[in-house]
Amino acid sequence: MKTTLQFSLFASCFQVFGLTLRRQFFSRQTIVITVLLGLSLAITIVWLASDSYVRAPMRGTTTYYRALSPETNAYYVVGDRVEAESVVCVVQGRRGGKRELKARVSGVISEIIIENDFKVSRRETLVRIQPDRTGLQLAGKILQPLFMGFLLPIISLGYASAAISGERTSQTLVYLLSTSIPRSLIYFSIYLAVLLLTLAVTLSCLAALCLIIGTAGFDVCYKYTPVVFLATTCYVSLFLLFSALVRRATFLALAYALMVETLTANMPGVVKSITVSFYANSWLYDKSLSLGLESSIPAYDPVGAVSSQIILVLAFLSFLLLGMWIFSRKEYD
Amino acid sequence: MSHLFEIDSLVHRYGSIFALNEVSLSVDQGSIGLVGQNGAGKSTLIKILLGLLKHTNGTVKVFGSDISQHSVGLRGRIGYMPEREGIIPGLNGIEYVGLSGELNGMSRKIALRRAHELLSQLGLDEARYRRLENYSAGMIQRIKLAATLVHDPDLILLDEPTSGLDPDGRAAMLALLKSLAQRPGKSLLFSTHLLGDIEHVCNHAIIMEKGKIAASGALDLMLESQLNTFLIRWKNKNSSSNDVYLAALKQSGAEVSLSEEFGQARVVVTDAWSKQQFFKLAKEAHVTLIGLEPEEIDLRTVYQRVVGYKKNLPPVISLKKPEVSEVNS
Amino acid sequence: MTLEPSVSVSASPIVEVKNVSKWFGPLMALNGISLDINPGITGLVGPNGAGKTTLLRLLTGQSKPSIGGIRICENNAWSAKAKSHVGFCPYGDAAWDEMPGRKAVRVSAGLHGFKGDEARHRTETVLDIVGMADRAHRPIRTYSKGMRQRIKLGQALIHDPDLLVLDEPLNGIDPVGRDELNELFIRLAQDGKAVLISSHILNEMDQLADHIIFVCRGKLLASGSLETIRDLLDDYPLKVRVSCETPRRVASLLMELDSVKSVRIETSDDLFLEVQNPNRFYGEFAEFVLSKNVDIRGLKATDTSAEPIFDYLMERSSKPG
Amino acid sequence: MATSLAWFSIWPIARTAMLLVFRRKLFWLLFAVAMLSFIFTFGAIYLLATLKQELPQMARFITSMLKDLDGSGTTYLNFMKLQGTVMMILLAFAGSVLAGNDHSRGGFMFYMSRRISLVYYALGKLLAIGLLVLLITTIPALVLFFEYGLLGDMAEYFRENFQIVFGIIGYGLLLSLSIGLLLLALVSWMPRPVPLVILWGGLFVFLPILSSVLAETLRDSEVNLEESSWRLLDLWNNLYIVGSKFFGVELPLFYGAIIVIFTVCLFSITAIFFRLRYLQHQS
Repeated sequence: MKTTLQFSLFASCFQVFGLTLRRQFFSRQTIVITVLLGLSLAITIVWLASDSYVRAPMRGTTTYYRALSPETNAYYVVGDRVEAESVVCVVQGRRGGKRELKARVSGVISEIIIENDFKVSRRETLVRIQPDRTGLQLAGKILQPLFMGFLLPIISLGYASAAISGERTSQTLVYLLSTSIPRSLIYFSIYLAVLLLTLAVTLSCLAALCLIIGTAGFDVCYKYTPVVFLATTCYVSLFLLFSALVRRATFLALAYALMVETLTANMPGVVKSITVSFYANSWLYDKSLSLGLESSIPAYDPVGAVSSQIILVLAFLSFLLLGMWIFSRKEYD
Repeated sequence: MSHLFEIDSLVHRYGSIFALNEVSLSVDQGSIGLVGQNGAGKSTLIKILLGLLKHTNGTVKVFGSDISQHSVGLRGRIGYMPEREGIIPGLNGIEYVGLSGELNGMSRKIALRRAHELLSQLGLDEARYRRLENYSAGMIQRIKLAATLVHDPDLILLDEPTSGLDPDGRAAMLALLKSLAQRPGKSLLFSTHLLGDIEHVCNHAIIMEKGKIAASGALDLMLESQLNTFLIRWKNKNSSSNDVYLAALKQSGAEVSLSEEFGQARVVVTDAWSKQQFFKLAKEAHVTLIGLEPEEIDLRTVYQRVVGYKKNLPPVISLKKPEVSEVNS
Repeated sequence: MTLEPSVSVSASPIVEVKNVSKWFGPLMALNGISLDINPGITGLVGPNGAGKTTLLRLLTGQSKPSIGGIRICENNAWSAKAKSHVGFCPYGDAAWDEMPGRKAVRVSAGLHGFKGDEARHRTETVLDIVGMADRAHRPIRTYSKGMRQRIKLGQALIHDPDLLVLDEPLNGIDPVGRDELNELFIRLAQDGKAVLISSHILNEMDQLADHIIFVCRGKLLASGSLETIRDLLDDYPLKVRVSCETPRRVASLLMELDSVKSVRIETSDDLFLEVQNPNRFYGEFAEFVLSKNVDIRGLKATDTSAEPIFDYLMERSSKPG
Repeated sequence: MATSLAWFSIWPIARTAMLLVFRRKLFWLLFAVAMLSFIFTFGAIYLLATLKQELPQMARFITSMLKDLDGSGTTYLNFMKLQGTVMMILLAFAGSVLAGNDHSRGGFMFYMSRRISLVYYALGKLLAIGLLVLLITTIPALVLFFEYGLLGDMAEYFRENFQIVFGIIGYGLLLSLSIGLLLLALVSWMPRPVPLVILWGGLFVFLPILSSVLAETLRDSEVNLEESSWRLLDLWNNLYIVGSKFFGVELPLFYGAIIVIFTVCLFSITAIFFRLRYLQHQS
């Protein structure tokens, strides 16, 4: 009789998983995403390494002497801490006019270039300050606008929205559909592959951004990781659903990720509750109360942490199941 | 009138591969067939004639003027039907052909009117408002031909116009090309690897092989048949009578070579043979003869001889290799 | 080394299509098609837009029939189980371009559930069958159309299917490649597989296929071997061209043969006959030539290929009633 | 020999390109979202005008509150800037349709084998993108301007602020030219939609953040944020600075912005030219 096929469903699903992972990883999206990740790391490094300077504003010969630091009542010395907008030094012009020069950022004085009673010319650097980089600043300045607002949705849509609609446009989906694996399992294997790839990229990017500022970043990274994990899971299952439904899934996903999120995020009423980022931000807001980060999380009357987690999980499951159901019904030409 | 096009020691290289290698050719008006395997350099030659490709060296003149200087102006007088699809999905038939006219300098009104005429001539009446992505392969070829003809070009370049067509589409396309070839003062270059099509349409053939011109000449010159060689075909009840018939033929002095297909053979006989002999021997061997025809050489055999593909090749007939072939001299 | 022959001795045909119709919105793509497909080469022939591709998509479970049912080895074509019996070669040359050919076939083996050395063994076997064993290391995007077609065929054969569905496998392939692929198809059919080849290049088809299905405008015109179809169309006139020196005399003599319906003198030395039953005609013609001692220079039946039959069926199907 | 000029072909190419974009359902969905803020502003102006009639004293209070709806140049400038961010996604989609799908089924060869050269092909596509940009930014702004005038005290408002019209048109043309060239260059190099979308999105979200971070930290203590030359990295902001000049509003870094925009356009033109020449030889 017919040779019995050593047909194992698990092996074939694993092959779909491997094939999707390989096709999505070796693709143009990866190149563009690595470029964006490189750029965001560069920004963070620049932000980290940049010192703040205090320079003399006026022309001509001016005498210069350092102001007294409020605590020790003595002149500032290298290593003193300085608060933002506090007076660091006073410059006296020829005609006796005094100008108080403030520090832009809080931090530690790393170098005093001009000593007391020296003549200074215009725009000469007087004091160099090493700004302190707290987790708070990192979250507010880099993580929130750049990572949560842009990189996370873009990386998820880059991989998830192309997973099925990309195969359709390159007409290679038929190779998957003509195998003897139930379609819903094909969809599930594709989802796992895309989720693994997206999580790997987003979490490693988060870790890199946080750890770059040293130990202060650990706490922020620890706080952000579960939120990013669940938000990515939700984004990927939503965008994969788009990919199974529509041929031009990428544009729909981008329209959702950027337009809807930006437009509805600061809209009153129930409208904003349709965006994944709203729940992610509410959860973050809740977590950040203890961290003192709340000022930097843009969430407008946020929902509680627990309820936002539940909603995110429910959303992810319903998108996934809906996707599996549609993929097993739809006829792809 | 100057030649249709003159090519002098044309070379074109993609990196180290020689797409065209020292091609020299001058051809007058008329319908020209360009035959060769996939990758023999046909498409490259056509793109150079269109001025889309800067050839490595050599000079190419079309309608008497150098292509590298006047490529845009010359393209106004040439119609090109590309091999790859060359359609714009999203447009419907009329808009596609109308746009082709406008891009060749016609005003919108005239282009659209001409487009309507052409579509009805090519039997695409009911499809004129349908989107191009819903066209079948045959309709795509016809709409591309319409877009090629809309500005009434003096020279039409056709790259594999019959590929992907069903028999009706192919027959209709060949009939169309035949009528186009007869238009006074207009010429046509028909490039294909389907050898049969050339015989229907063209009066001049160029055979290309690995970037070189293997043979070029008037079609009827190439196709004169050889005397007293016949192709016979028969049906029989059992295979034993098959061998009996063949043995009988050989005994009576015919030189027989079996062809691959079952029940077919190529027989070269002496002049003394009368045709009845075939029937007499067949009757004795209880075989019914269903086909007896003098062997006309078709282009396929010429092609295979020149390009040397088929394993058991009859002796190569000497074709005059054109250093500078004055074809219609 | 060929794949071990898996001759499935099943009395019922591999594919049973029962009264299948398919609509796309208002457009009726298939209209009440019923047919069976048995081991051996079956040609699916019809003009572009006749519904061939729709039928193939139904057979390979890519889409569901609007009414009627298709069973492949006793299970519904749409189900995953049926697909384990079907190997599909889609139209066009879309493939996993970045992958080398061997890897693509190896992945297809994995997709059909084979693991480790079982998969490797099958991959090598199939690459041998399609003659790509030594050329399968470069990425597919560098392959010619013929090589792409062979890799696709290998991917379809990997799970040793009973039914092999090929959608216009010879489209755009030069004559040499065409002949080699034909020999391959015949070998596969001899292995006991059912090979369904859709094409519109008719003359290749009728030398290749021992069973032909004619489809036009969504309807099944005729199905059977070329000869059975010919006998089916008994009133279909066979056209024969006879060339001889004295056409007028020969014409009048030929009229006496009762199997000859009409004679037309075409050119100075060509006669064009319309003949009733072909077998009877050839016997009578041989007798005629010998008895009347006529010098015949040529005898050629002008419609041995399926093309004219196809035109005839097309125009017969468009006649009302 | 006939001249090799083909100016006649630019309009048909542009018309066909826009036709192809308008035929896509997704375009109208994105267009509707893009028009959302226009509708809100339109309604706000209408409400404000009716309020001025019924409760004049309330109106003074509200206009002081709603500074950016006072009918001056900045109203329209800010409106067009806000439209820009929403237009960005629409343009990514339109760009991939009107230039990208020419490469999918041999459309590019269709154009090139006609009596035109790739310069006219590029100009036609550029005109199409430019008109789309005008459709989303300039025309709505003009509608708002005339609405503001008609509903308010017509004669005096128009006479006084008529140069705003030139401002709107100037800023619109600047936007369509520079964004058009940039988009065309990007699409011809990256016709596949997914990477295009990510890159284009990155350009409009990434660069602003990059430039604001750099500006904020690397600037001298006296120079406030908007004057630091690092802000020039944000292309969108440069267009805003140069555009506001049309409205007679002086913003810092004006000359820097002009230079940056000029180099971006130059770079795009060369990128388009080399890519199209490569495609012409390649296909």
